[in-house]
Amino acid sequence: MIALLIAAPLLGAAVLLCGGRRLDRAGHWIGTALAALSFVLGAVLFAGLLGRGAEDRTLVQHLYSWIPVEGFQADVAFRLDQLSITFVLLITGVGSLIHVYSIGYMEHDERRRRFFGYLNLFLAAMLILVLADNYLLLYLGWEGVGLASYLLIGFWQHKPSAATAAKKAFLVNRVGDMGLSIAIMLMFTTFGTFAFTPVLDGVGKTGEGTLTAIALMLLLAACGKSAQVPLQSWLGDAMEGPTPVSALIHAATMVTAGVYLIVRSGAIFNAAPDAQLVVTIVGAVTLLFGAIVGCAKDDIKKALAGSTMSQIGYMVLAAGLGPIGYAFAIMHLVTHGFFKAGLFLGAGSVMHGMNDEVDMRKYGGLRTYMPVTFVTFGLGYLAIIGFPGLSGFFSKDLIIEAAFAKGGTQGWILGGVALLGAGITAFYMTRVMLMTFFGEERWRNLPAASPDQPDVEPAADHGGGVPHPHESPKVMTVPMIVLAFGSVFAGAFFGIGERFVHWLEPVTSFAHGHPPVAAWVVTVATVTVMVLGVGLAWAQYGRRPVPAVAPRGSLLTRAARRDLYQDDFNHVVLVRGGEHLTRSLVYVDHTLVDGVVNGTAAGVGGLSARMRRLQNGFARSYAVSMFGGTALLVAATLLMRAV
Amino acid sequence: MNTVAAYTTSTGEAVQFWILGTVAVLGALGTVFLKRAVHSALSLAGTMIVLAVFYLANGAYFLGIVQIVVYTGAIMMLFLFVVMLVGVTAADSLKETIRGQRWLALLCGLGFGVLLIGGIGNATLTEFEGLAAANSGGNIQGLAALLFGKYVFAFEITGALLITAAVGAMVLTHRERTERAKTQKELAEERIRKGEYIPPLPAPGVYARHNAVDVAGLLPDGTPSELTVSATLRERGQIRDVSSQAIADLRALEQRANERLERDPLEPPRPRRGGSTELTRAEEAQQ
Amino acid sequence: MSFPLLTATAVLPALGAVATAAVPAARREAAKWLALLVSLGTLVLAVLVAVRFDPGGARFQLTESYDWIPAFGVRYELGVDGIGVALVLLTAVLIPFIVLAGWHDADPLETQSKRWRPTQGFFALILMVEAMVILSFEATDVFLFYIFFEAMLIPMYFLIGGFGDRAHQGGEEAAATQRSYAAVKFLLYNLAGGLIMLAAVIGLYVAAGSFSLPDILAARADGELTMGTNTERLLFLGFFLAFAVKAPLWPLHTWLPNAMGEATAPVAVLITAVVDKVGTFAMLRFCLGLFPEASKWATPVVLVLALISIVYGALLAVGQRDIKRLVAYASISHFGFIILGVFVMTSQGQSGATLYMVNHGISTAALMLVAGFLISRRGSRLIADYGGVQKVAPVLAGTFLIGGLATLSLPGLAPFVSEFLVLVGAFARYPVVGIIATFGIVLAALYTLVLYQRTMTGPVRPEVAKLPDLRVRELAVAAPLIALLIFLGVYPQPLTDLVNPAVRHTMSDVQQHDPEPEVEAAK
Amino acid sequence: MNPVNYLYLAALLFTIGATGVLVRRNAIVVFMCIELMLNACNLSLIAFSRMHGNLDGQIIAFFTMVVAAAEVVVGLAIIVSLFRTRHSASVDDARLMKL
Repeated sequence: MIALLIAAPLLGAAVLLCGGRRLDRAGHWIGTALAALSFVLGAVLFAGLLGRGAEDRTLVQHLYSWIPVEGFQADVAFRLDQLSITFVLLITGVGSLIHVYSIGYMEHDERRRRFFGYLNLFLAAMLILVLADNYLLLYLGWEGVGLASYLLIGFWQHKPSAATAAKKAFLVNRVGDMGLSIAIMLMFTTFGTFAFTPVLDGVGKTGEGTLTAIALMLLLAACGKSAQVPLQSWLGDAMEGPTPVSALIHAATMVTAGVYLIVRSGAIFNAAPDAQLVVTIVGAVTLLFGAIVGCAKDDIKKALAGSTMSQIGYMVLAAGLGPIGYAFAIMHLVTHGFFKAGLFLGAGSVMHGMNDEVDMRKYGGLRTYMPVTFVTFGLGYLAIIGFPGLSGFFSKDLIIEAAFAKGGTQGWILGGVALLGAGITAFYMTRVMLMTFFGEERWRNLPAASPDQPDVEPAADHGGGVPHPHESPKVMTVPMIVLAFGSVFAGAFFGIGERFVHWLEPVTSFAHGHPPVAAWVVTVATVTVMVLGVGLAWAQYGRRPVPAVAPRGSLLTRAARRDLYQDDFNHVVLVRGGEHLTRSLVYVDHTLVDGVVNGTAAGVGGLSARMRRLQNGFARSYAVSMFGGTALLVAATLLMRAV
Repeated sequence: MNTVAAYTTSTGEAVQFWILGTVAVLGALGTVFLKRAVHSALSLAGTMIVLAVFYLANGAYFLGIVQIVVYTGAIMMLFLFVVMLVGVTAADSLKETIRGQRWLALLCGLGFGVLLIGGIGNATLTEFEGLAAANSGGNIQGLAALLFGKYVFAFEITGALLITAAVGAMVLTHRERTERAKTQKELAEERIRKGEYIPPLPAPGVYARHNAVDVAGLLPDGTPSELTVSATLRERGQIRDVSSQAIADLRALEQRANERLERDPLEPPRPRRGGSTELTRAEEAQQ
Repeated sequence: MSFPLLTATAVLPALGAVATAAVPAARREAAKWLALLVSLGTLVLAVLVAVRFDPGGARFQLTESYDWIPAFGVRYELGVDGIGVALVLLTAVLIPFIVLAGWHDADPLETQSKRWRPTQGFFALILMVEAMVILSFEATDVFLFYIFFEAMLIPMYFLIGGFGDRAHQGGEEAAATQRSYAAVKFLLYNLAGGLIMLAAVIGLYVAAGSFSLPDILAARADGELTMGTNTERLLFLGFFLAFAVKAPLWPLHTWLPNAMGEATAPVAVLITAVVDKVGTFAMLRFCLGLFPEASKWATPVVLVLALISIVYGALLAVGQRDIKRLVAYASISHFGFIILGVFVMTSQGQSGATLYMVNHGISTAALMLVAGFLISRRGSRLIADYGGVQKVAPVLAGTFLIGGLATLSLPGLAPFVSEFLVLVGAFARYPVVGIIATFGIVLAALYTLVLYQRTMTGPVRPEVAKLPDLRVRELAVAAPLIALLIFLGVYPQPLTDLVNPAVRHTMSDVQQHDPEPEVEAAK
Repeated sequence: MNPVNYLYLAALLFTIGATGVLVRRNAIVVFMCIELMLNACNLSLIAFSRMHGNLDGQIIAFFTMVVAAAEVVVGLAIIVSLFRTRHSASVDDARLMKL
C-alpha cells in the first residue's frame, strides 16, 4: 500500500520521460491523474491511521534488503506514522493542485510532457524522503528531490541563467548532503545501524559529544535543503524555474524537508542541547535575513522566495526549541505550505497575465483586471502576515510563544527576533500586495522587459510588448481557490484545541512551553507589531506613488537587493578561488607531475647520447678501454688474493 | 745442456739473461717507437732472436729453433713483404690524433706492467724443478709424445686452422674480376673517348748520376710534372723533387760554357736560359 | 576433469580475435558481426560461470590446474572467487557494448582504398584484450597472472596508437603525433611497472617457493610460510607499484588522460573500465593476500595517496577543457575511491571497492560512450565547442545526463551504493579519511554539472544546430547500460551476495576485523 | 739467478707490446706489437714449463706459434686489402663503426 503510494508517481515519471513524443498530447493528464491517485491513496492510509489507537499508528513496511554487506544492513523499508502521513497529505495534496495548475500554466510549452514527468519524479522522491524508515533511504529521497529540483529549475535550459541557477542549487545542496552522509556514517560507527528506531532509541547509550556531532551534521543537511544561512543562496536563483515549480518545490514541500529531518531526528537533538542552540540561532538569523531580503526585491518571485526563507527560519527556530516546538514547526510548515503555495500560484497567475513580467514596479492596479487572483492572493497575504483568525496567525503565534518559552535571555532574544520578523513579514508582504494590485497602472507606458535585470527577461514562448492583463483560465484559478481555503481555515482547524499537537505527540513528544509572560500578551504584541509593519508599508508604498525604476535606496536596501552580498562573497571566495586553484593544478599536473615523467625520459635519452660520443669508432681507443679493463681485472684479482 | 736444463741456473745464464734481456727490451721499445715500419720490423726480429736464445736456455730446444725458423724466418719476412708493398718509406708521423689517447695508453701500460710485475712478485715460487726429468728422453721426443698423444686432437684442429687461414688469406687478397680484362685496343679507345692524355704519358726525366725513375720530368717552363712518375711511387709520395737541382745544374753548365767561350757574364740570362735549357736537354739526350 | 569453463571464457574471444583478423578485407561488415557474436558468446559463458559459482562454497572454484613449466613450478592454474566472477562478468558485459559503440570507428576514410584491413584488426584487438583481461582475472598462479597482465599491453598499445580519435583539432598530423606519444607513454609507463613486478614475482618464488596463490595462502594460514619483514615489504612494493601504475594512483596517473584523450571513445572505455580494473583487482587479491603484514605497514601512505587522487583528480577534472580528458581525470578520482576502499581493511570498504570496480566500469562506459557519440557528431572534443545540445538532441542529452549523474554517484544509481560503502568503510576505521573523501562527492557534482551545463544547456550554437539525435545502434548501447545502472542502484544484492564471502576471506587473510560500533544498538 | 726473472721480462715485453698497440697507427706496426705480446706470453709459458718440470707449457707455446702464424697470414691479408681500398695502412682510417 505504502509502496503503491510511491510507485504511482514513479510510474508516471518513467512513462512520461521514456514515453517519447506520442505521449505529448495526453502526458499532462497522465501525470496529474497519477499524482491525484497517490493523494487518494494517502487519504485512505490516513483514514486507516485514524482508525487506530494513538500509540500504534506506526506502520513499517519492509520491502527488501537494499545493501546487505558484512555488518552493514540497509533495507528498503517504509515507515508510516503521524508525522510522515502529514507530509504525505501535504505533498500529494498541494502537488496534485499544482499539477492541475500547471496544465494551464505550461500550456504553450512544447516540452510540457517532460515537465510533468519531472513533477512526478519529484513527488516520488519526496514521498520516499518522508516515508523512509532509515536514514540511507531518506538520503535517497533527499538527493532525488535535489535532482528533481535541478531538472525543474533548469527546465528552460535555453536560458543560461536558468541552467546556472539549477547547477548552483544542486551544488549547494550537495554541500548539505555531505553533512547528511557524514551524519549517517557517524550513526553507523556509533550504533552500527541507521534505521530510525534503533538509532533514536539508542541515543541514551552514547556520549553527548557524538550526538552533537551527528546533530550538527544533520543541521548542515537541513540548511542545504531548506535554504538556511549559510547555504541559503540558491533559493533566490531557483526562481528561474517555472512558477508552479517555485510553488511546489521551493515553497510548499521540498524546502521544508530540512525541518522534517530535524523533527524526525528530534531524539538526537534533545540529547544535544548545544546543537539545539545552534539550530535556533540558524533559524533566527535566516528568519531576519530572508525577511530583509524580501523587503528589497522588486522581482515578485524573489520577494516571495525571501519570505519563504524567513518562514522556514521560523520553522527551524521552532524545531530548535525541542519538544515545545516540534509540533508547532510542523504546523507552521503545513499552513505555510498552503498560503505560500497560494501566493506563488497567484504570482504565477499575475505573470501569466503580464507576459511573464516579474518586476513589481511594472505592475500596479491589477486588482480590477484579475479579481480571482487578487482575492486568493489577498487571503494568502492575510494568512502569512498572521492576520488574526487566519492560519498563519495561529501557527506563527504559537512559535513566537514557544520562542519566549525557551526561557532565560535566550528566550527573550529569540522571542524578540521572532516578533521583529513578524513585523518585517507584514511590511514586505504589504509592499508586494500594494505594488502589485493597488496604485496606478504603471505597466501601461512601459516596455515589457527591463534591461537592468537580465535574469527576469520574458520566457521565449511569450511575446513582449505592452501587456494586456487578463484573468487566468479556470484550470489555474481553481487550485488557487482551494489553496486559499486552506490558508484561511487550516490554522484554526489545527490550532484550536491543539488538535494537531495531540496528533503528532506520539512521534514528536510534545511538551507545553511556559512563556515568561502570559500567552495573550505575546499574541497582542504580535498583532500590534504586524499592524505596525502594515502601516509602515502603507506609508511608503500606499500613499506615495511607486517609482517605476528602482531608486538607489539606502545602504541596507542595496545590500538586501544583492542578497546581503552573500552571492558576491561566494563568487569571490569560492568560484574565483576554485577557478584559480584548478587552473594552477592543471598547470602543476602538466609541468610538475608529468614533467617529472617526461624529464626522466629526456634524461635517459641525453645520457645515451653522451655515451654514444664515447664510441668514436677508433679501434685504438676501444683497445685502450679494453686494456684498462684488463688492468682493473688484474688489480681486482690481486686485491682478492691479498684480502 | 743438462746444466742449462737444471733447476739451478748458472751464473753464465744469469749474465746471458741480463745482457740479452736488455737487448730484447731495447728491441721491443724500438718496435714501438721507431718511425719507419721497416726499422720496427727489424728491431722486432732482433727481439725474437733473443727470445729464441732464451727458449734454448730454458730447455725448449725445439721451440727455440722453431722460433728462429718460423717467426724470425717466415713471419717477419711476411711482414717485410707487406711493408714493402705498402711502402718502405711510408713513415706514419707519431703525432697523436685522438685526444688523450697517448696518455691513456701510457698510463694503462704503466699500471698494467706494475700490476703484472707486482703480481708475479708476490706469486714468486722460490724453488722449482728443472726440465731434466722431462727432457730425459730428449726434448723433441717428449714434445712429440705429448703432441701426438695428449694433444693430438688440438693438433689436428690447428691443421684445419692453418688451412682455413691460407684459404682466407687468398680470398681476402684475391681481387675478383667481374669482367674480362680489357685489351690494349679497348684501353686505347677508352682513352680517346675520355679525351685526356691522348698521347702516351711523358717519360720521366733522366739524369746520368742516379736512378731517375722517381724524378719528375720537367715541363717546358721548368716545373716538374708528376704525371711522369709511376703511380705507385706517386702513391707513396716518393717523387724526388729535382727541379731546383736541375736549374742549379744548368747554371753550372752555363758557367762552364761561358768560361770556355769567354763571354761576359753580365748578360741578362733571361732570353738564353730557355734556349740553354733546350740545349742541355739535347745534350742529355745524346748522352 | 569437468569442462574447463574458465579456459573457455578466454579461449573463445581469443579464437574470435584470430577469426576476425582473418576476415578478408572486402567483408568488413562480416568482421564486425563476427566480433559482436563472439563477445556475446563470451558473455553467455561468463554468465554460466556466475551461475556455476556457489557463493557459499570454497574460496576458489571452477579451478583448473596443469603443469606448464615444471622447472620453475609454473602452473596453468585458474580459479575464481566472488570478486573474480564479478569482474569477469563486468568485462564480458562491457565488451559487446564497446564493439557496438566502435562500429564505425575503424571504417576507412573516403580517401582510403578498398584494401583496408585495420577494421578487422580493431575488433580483433579488442577481443584479444578481452581474452587477456579475463584470464588475468581468473589466473591464480602469480606468474601466469603476470604474463597476461603484461601481454594485454601489446594490443592496447596498437588500439591507442593505431586507431586514434578522428575528432581532433590540430588536424590529422597533430593527431597522429599526439596519438603515438600517448601510446608510447602508456606502454613505457606500464612496462616499467611490470618490470618491477617481474622482479618481485621472482622474489616471491624465492621467498615462498611457489607461484600458486592458493598454496601460498594455505602455507601462510598454516604458519608454514613466514617471510622476513623487509623481504615482504620489498615484494609488496614491487607488486604494488605495478598495480598503482595500472590503477592509476596519483602521482603515477599522467598516462591515463593522454591515452583516454587520444584513443577513440570505445578504446578509452576499454582502458579505464576494463584494463585498469586489473590493477585494483590485483591489489585486492595479490597485495593483500600475499603480503598482509606489508599491506598493513603501507596502509597510511596508500591512504594518503588515494585521498590525493580523489581530490586532485576531481579538481583537475573541473579544470579540463577536453571532454574525454575530463572523464579521464574523473576516473582517476574514482580509482582513488577504489584503492581507498581496498586499503581501509574493513569489509564494507572492500565490498564497496569491488562493487565500485563494477559500477564505475558501467557508469564510465555509459558516460564515455555517449560522449563519444556526441564527439563523433560534432568532430570536436572541446567543451567550448558545444552548447544547447539538449535542445536539438534531447535523448542524447538525457543519456549523457544520466551517465553524469552516475558519475557523481547519485543515490538510486549503482555507483552510489559502492561509493557510500567505501566511505562508510573508511570512516569506520579512519574518520578523518572518510570526511576528506566525502569532499570528493561535492567536487564530482561540480565537474559533472559544469560539463553538462556547458555542453547541453544554454542557447543552441550554430555548429550543433544540425546534430542528429541518437541512432538505434547508439541507443542499443546506451539504454542497456543505463538500465543496468538503475537496476544495480536499487537492487545490488546479486552482486553483494557474490562478493561478501570473498571479502570475508580477504579480511581473514589480513587478519583484520571490522571496528565494533560504539553501542550495540537495540535491534 | 732465479728463472722468475724470465717472467718479469715477459711481463715487461708484454706491456711494451700492448702500449705499442695502443700508440701506433700503422696497422703493420700494430701487428708487430701484437706479435711481440704473443712472444712475451710464449716466453712466460716456457719459463713455467721449466719451473713445473713438464712440457705442457712448451706444447701450449707451440700452439700459440701456430695460431699466431695463421693470425698473421689473415691479418696481413686484411691489411693489404685495406690498403688497396683506402690507400693507407692507418688503423684510424678504418672507422666505419662510428655512426
